[in-house]
Amino acid sequence: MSSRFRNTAFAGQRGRSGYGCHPERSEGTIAMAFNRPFGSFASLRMTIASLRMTIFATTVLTLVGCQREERNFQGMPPSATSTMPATRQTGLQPGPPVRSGPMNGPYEQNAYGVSQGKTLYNQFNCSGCHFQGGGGIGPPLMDDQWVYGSSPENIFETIVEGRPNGMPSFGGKISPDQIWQITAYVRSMSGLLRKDVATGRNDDMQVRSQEQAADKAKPVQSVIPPSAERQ
Amino acid sequence: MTASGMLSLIQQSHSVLNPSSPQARLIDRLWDAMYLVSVIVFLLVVAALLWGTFRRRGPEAPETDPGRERSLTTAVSIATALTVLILFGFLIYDVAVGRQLTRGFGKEALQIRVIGHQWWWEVQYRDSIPKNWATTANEIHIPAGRPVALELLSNDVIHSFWPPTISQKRDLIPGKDNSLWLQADTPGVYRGQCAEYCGNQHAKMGFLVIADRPDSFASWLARQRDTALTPTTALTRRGQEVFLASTCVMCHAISGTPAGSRIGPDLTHLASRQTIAAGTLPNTRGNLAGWIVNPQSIKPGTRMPPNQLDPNDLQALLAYLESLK
Amino acid sequence: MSAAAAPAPVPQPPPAFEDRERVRRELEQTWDQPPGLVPWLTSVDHKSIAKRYIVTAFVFFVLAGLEAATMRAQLARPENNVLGPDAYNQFFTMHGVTMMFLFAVPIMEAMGLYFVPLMIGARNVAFPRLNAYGYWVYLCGGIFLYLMFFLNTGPDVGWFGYVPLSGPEFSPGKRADVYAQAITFTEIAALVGSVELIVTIFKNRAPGMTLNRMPLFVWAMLVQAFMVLFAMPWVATATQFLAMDRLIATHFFNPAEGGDALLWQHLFWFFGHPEVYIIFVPALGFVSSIVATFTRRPVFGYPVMVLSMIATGFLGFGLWVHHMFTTGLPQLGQSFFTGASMMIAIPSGIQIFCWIATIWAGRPRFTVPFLFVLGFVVLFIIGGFTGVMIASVPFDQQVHDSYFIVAHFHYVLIGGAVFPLFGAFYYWFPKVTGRMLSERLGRWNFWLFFIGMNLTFFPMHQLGFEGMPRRVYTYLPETGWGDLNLLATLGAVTIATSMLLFVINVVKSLRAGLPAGDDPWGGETLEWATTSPPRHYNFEYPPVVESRSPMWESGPEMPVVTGLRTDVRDTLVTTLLDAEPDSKHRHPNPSIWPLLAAVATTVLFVTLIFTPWGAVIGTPLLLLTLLGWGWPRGREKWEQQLVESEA
Amino acid sequence: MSSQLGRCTSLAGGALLVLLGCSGTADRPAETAEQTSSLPSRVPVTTTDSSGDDGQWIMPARNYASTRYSSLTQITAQNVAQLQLAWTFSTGLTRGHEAAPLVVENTMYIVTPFPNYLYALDLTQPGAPTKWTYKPDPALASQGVACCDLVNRGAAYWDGKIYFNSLDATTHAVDAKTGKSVWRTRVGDINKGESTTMAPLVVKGKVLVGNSGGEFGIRGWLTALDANTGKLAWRAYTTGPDQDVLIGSRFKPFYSQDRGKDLGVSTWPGDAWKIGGGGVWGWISYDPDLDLIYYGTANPGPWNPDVRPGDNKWTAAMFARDPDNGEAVWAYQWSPHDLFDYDGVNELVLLDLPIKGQTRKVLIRPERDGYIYVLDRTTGEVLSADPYGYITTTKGIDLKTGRPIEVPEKAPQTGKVVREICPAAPGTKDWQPSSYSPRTGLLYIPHQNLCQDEEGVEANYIAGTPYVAAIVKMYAGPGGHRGELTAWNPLQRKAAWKIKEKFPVWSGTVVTAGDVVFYGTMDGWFKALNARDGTELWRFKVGSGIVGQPIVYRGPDGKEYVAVLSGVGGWAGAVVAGGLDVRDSSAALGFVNAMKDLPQATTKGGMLYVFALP
Repeated sequence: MSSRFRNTAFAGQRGRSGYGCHPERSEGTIAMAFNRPFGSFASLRMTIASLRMTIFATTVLTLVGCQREERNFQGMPPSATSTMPATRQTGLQPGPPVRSGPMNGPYEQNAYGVSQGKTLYNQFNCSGCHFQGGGGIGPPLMDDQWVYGSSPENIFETIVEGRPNGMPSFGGKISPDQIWQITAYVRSMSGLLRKDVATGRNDDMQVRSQEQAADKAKPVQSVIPPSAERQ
Repeated sequence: MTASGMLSLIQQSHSVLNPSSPQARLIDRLWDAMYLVSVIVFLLVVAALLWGTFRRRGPEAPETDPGRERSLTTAVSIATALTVLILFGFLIYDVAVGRQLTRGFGKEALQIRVIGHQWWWEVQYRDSIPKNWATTANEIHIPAGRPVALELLSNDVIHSFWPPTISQKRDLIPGKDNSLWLQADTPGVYRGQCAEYCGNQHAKMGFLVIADRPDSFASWLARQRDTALTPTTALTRRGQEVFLASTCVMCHAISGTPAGSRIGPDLTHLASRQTIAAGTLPNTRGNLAGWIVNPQSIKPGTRMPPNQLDPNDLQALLAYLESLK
Repeated sequence: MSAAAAPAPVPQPPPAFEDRERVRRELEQTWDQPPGLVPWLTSVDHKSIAKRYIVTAFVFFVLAGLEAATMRAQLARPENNVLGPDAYNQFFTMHGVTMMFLFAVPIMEAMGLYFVPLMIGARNVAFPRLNAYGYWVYLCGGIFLYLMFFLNTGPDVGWFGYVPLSGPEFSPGKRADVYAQAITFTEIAALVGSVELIVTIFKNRAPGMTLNRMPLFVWAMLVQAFMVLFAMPWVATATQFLAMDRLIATHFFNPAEGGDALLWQHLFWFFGHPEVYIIFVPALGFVSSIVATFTRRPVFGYPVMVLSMIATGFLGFGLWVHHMFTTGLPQLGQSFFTGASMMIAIPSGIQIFCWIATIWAGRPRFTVPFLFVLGFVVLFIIGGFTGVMIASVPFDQQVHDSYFIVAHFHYVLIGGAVFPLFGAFYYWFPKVTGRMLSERLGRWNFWLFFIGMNLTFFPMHQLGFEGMPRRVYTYLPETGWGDLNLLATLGAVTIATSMLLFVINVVKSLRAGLPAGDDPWGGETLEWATTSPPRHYNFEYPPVVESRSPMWESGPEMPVVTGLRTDVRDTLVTTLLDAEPDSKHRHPNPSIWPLLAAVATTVLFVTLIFTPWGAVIGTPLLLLTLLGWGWPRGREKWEQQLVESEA
Repeated sequence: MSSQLGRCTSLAGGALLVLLGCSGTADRPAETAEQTSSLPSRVPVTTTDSSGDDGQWIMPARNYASTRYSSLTQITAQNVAQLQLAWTFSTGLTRGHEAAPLVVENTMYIVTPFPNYLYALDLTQPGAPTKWTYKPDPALASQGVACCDLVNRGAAYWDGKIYFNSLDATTHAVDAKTGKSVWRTRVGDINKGESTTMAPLVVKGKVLVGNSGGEFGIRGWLTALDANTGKLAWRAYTTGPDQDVLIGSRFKPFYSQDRGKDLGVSTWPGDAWKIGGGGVWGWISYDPDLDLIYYGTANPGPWNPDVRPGDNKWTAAMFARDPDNGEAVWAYQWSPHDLFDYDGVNELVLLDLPIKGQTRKVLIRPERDGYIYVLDRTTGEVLSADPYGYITTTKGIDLKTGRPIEVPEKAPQTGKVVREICPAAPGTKDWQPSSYSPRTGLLYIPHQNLCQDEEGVEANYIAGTPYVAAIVKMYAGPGGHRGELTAWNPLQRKAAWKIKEKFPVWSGTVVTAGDVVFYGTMDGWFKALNARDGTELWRFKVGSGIVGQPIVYRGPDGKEYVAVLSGVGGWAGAVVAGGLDVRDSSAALGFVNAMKDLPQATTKGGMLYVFALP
């Protein structure tokens, strides 16, 4: 075994792979650009005022753009979900509760995360029951009816813990980071995310309008969860 | 073979100009010819340019002199005619080589299907008996001296299959079935890499073509057809439990177990492979552990998530994975 | 713009000195562009606009160069950490897109827009306001692209933007939309420029400048403009298809629904290959101009040169598939494209032979522009040979998408286009600024560039053979590619140094360069007949041309056309083939509308990326500005006078 | 008793009698299968009339031959127009009610969709009040592994016990009198995707149960439980080595491709047979003379065929087995390497037909792939296969090899949409059973007219989640109507008449000796047709669409009753029952796209309707 490779494998995190897009930095650049003399004092004050607004606007823009485009490869630190009982081989039994951690809906503004969520949604067979949002074995996800809540935390919990009426628990099976990505995608199905963050069509058969064209649904608590049929 | 030994072998055999197959040799010869002609012509042209620039000039006027213009015309015409001739020669040679490369090798060829994924290679050995199909990843074993027909597919983006030492490249294009003939003269390890930009980890989408002696290839293939070995020790049994209960099972398949997902490489015979992470790291316990715990530090953007496992579970998992010969 | 049915002016011997002084004063007043921001924004002078084009394009050249330098830093050693994959992908895409769309094509067209009117004795381009619009659109597109880049939304799909990677499934976010739309901007600018050039060359030539007396540079620009006209719509189509696939879920490139991923490649390369010649053909024009001037004789074989350029223009459209030899297309069809690709080497070869013949027969002066031409020949032959090699299907299937290709096209594009361009900078800088560039710094600039260029790109041939694919953000140490990559990075440093010297040279010369005079080199063509820098009206009187080398054959005493009014902006229109005076055209006044229309265009394109409502916002805005642009403004002063005088 | 009837006795006695001329007159009773079995001796005949019918309905298919033919004659084509609602009963549930009620000893037994209540209604009392209710309490999680709504297709009666399956792969035996559980046996594991929706069949003291879950990567099986104890008697897997499939020395398939060792393994790549599907969720028939049970196996998994090269035995096939030990006698594969989810589980109607001058013991099968097969039920030879719907996927059945002649360009591919696949995944006919009248000699087939577009996608087996790997979008076939009822003449091998329906005819049919055919539609019409020419004689609008199986019985008052469960659902009706979103064409495996207007046509419900003449 080559020792170099061992080093590589255990090398510390190499930091973010994106070249980073820190609003602070942009701010600094702009401030510098405006640091030249501006003539009279009055106009200087006005300039500073408008400069502040410019900085503010730029920061907002930068934040929006950066957050949307960030490729956060490193993900969040894996949470303590790894202490799952190793005997649980399928998830049809509800899993143990998992705290969703301090970050709630970290991918709500992130197009890359949503897109990853969409890929995982299909690959992890979420689509097997919920299809492309219309439902079938599981309830629809593209409508405004939510049996177990529509907030990112609710959806995260639903995926992690499962729900009694057939929703398997995926806690420990899917990394929390990926669950958050799936969560963001699920919310995009009914237009709960910004359109410029939601995904376009897949290179597959088109069976529904693309998520970025989804009308924003106003989530309502579903009156009749499937389990209500049981007395 | 030790990891470092393997890598030095790769180093030697990772070149277009060191061909180890009939196809690559044909192309190498074509290159030799073109190179030779080009160098000669280049030297001639540069010599003409330098001579034209620095030649001693008489006191003659720069005005156009009809006689000199005529001789210039002749010179330019001859040069042009030579250019045309050389190009025509190239063309004939090219087409001849092209025809030889696309010639079919008949039924005796081994059929292998290679599917490009972001960012690894799925390899399927096909057989008329479905039971004998075998799936592996990132390492293509072939019998040395026997033609191999590769079927090249992709279901995500365009990739390109390129082991320079033994073959030209061919793209794997969604919606298009491509094929390629391959043959390695001598047993050896030939490295290749994806040659079409395919996203974040295009740079580390490598693979090995491993040419075996026919008999060792046959035994290798027979082993690949088997289902995974059942864990025998408590540690490996625990490792299998960890595998089936953790994130692993969502993406990877190990035949003979309930793990049957095709998102990531098939791990049925993981321990029989020389590298992991698509030809990126030698398959050692340390690398495997590093890869499982934090793949994103090795291949940022790869689809495998980081996994924080209990140290004992990790050791058990590693023991299990290393038992998958 | 209205045409006046005035009697065609007639060639006259040069007027007396006093007349010229008066005319100059009057023209000065009529064509004046006062200093200040508003006149600057409304200017329609082709020289001002082309200068801006050139400066802007050069800024983008520097930016793209910095991106390249960063990439070289990342690749200097294996497993380096300067850039991660995500950033690297944006960098190499931005480098390609910037170099191709924001530097090469615009700067070549800009050189044409500056010098074509001067060389053909015209006062301006045919549609000056459109010209301004083209520049503003280009500028907006460039700013948009770089703004997005700084917002982490820079394209990361490669300048070739292959689907499905650039499609909606594999390129989330807006990066690929930015790519598609940025190209649309530059397409519009390029198309506008090509229309300008074609009409200007066809209709505004000085009397007597028949087609076969046109300078080779003008021929080159004509061929290039036609290539732009026929090539650019394809990539615009492709990027619009891509944008529609991404934004409104069409299926042009979705193989599952019956689309085709290869359709993109066909469309893209049907533009992309001619693109190389769009960049390269104007360079041929630079080389011809420089060679003629510095050998003091006309380029040998004028008709062959012209035919070669035209042939290049046609053949350039017949070999796009040689970018697709590894996609598994049928062998017979590929052989056809092999033939075509090799054939295009013939006209290039002929031109090189003709230049060598010209040099041989002439008396070369070793100025910096001439050095760049010599460098061009050497580098371009290398790039040409590798080009012929990769026209071969089997060989291309080995080296395609490897660093061999990177080496090849940098030899072609840097050697074939950037070297002539720098030669052209040194050659025409005196004309544009009235000051000479330093020859000493120029030589340093040349030799560092030449050495750096070879140091950077020659090892890449070998890297390609050793199996290093393009567009990789890093490589494993075991591959053994480290040493040559380090060498290439050192070469990049050398190139960067030479570029720094060039910038220093320009800055120094602008401040304190030697005054150039009207014709410092003893040039062959008409641009040397006017002042340095030329006045806004270019020539007091449009010259009358009697040969291919008007400056050498007729000299300063060349006949001119009189009869154009000096109190209004009159220009002369001539016939297409023989350049007979045909009519007078009223030249438009400065206008703010091109700028406003360009801003409206930008609003339309940028908002469309984010919402279909962009069309609803942007289209009326654009229509409004076009309405303002074309709004009839009543009878102009000169028309009024004409009516009065007739009454 | 059976011996007295001598040579004229047969499974489909009526058919035989008519055909052999033994019964030229109507006064000779038509004999049905159960009279030849051991059952009737244990079932007291409460009343008798000229038909000799006991008026009970003890299994969903009415008899072992699966004819669903009632010889009651009170309701006739002439008087059916006066049919009136007699009484109703609400199940309180709103999923798809696909079950057939049973009537035994003046008690009606209804098994509901999940959570699978078993109701016993006392027919002797006015309004048929509930005698008892049995609640099996199935695991809630089983709802997650039911591919196509939470249905149940009925119960079976034998020897004082009602047998039925709850969704969570459990078989229940309930005392018919008291409603107390006699035994319950967990037959499968929902964590592996197994569920049970089929109606069991009791043969020779064995309860036959099969599993569902071809969309979840199960390994299909048919299990025989001891009817008295619930102990497992034998289990025959659909895939795997011969030992597991119970293929032994008696196994003599007719076609050569079905002979060979361990074909259930070698026709699969790797160990894909372990998750290869082939559930047994349809109908079982039994021939007491040959002492063979017949049943079909479901589709192979996943739908995307690219990942399972080979014939994928023994999925989409059928078996003839010895009911005592499960040993296979012959097998035939309808769709080797099934490409389109053509489960082979439809009903098998056992008839004796004169073919080429000699009477053959046949089974007749309207198969999903669009052909009506006639097989020799002693050997497994395909005697004929004729299309009864619009087919683009095959060009016919090669009778020499028994294999369908496939149309290669219709084969689904990974990453490529294949269009105009007809019939669609539910086939020309799904589970909804036909009926056969010996009087008219016609088979009344309720079925659909659907086509689909399909794209195969990456197949990832994750235990307990669906394993389909295909995106499907269904739509109406040629003509634009989605349902048909075909009356098929098996002797002439052509349709006698056809009725077109807007929606798929997802209910079963029943035919009576009064020459009336009953069936229901998904928009809630219960209809009576003239069995001879198909003219509609009567219709009644029920509360919710009908996907159940109508039955005909004689009440304690001697009157003839027709009963049917209304309550739209099932795969076809999932869009209503599951409240699905029609904007997703792929929802419910693509069926939603064909049923986008169903929510406008009907609503959820769950109600039993019983009709009688005034």
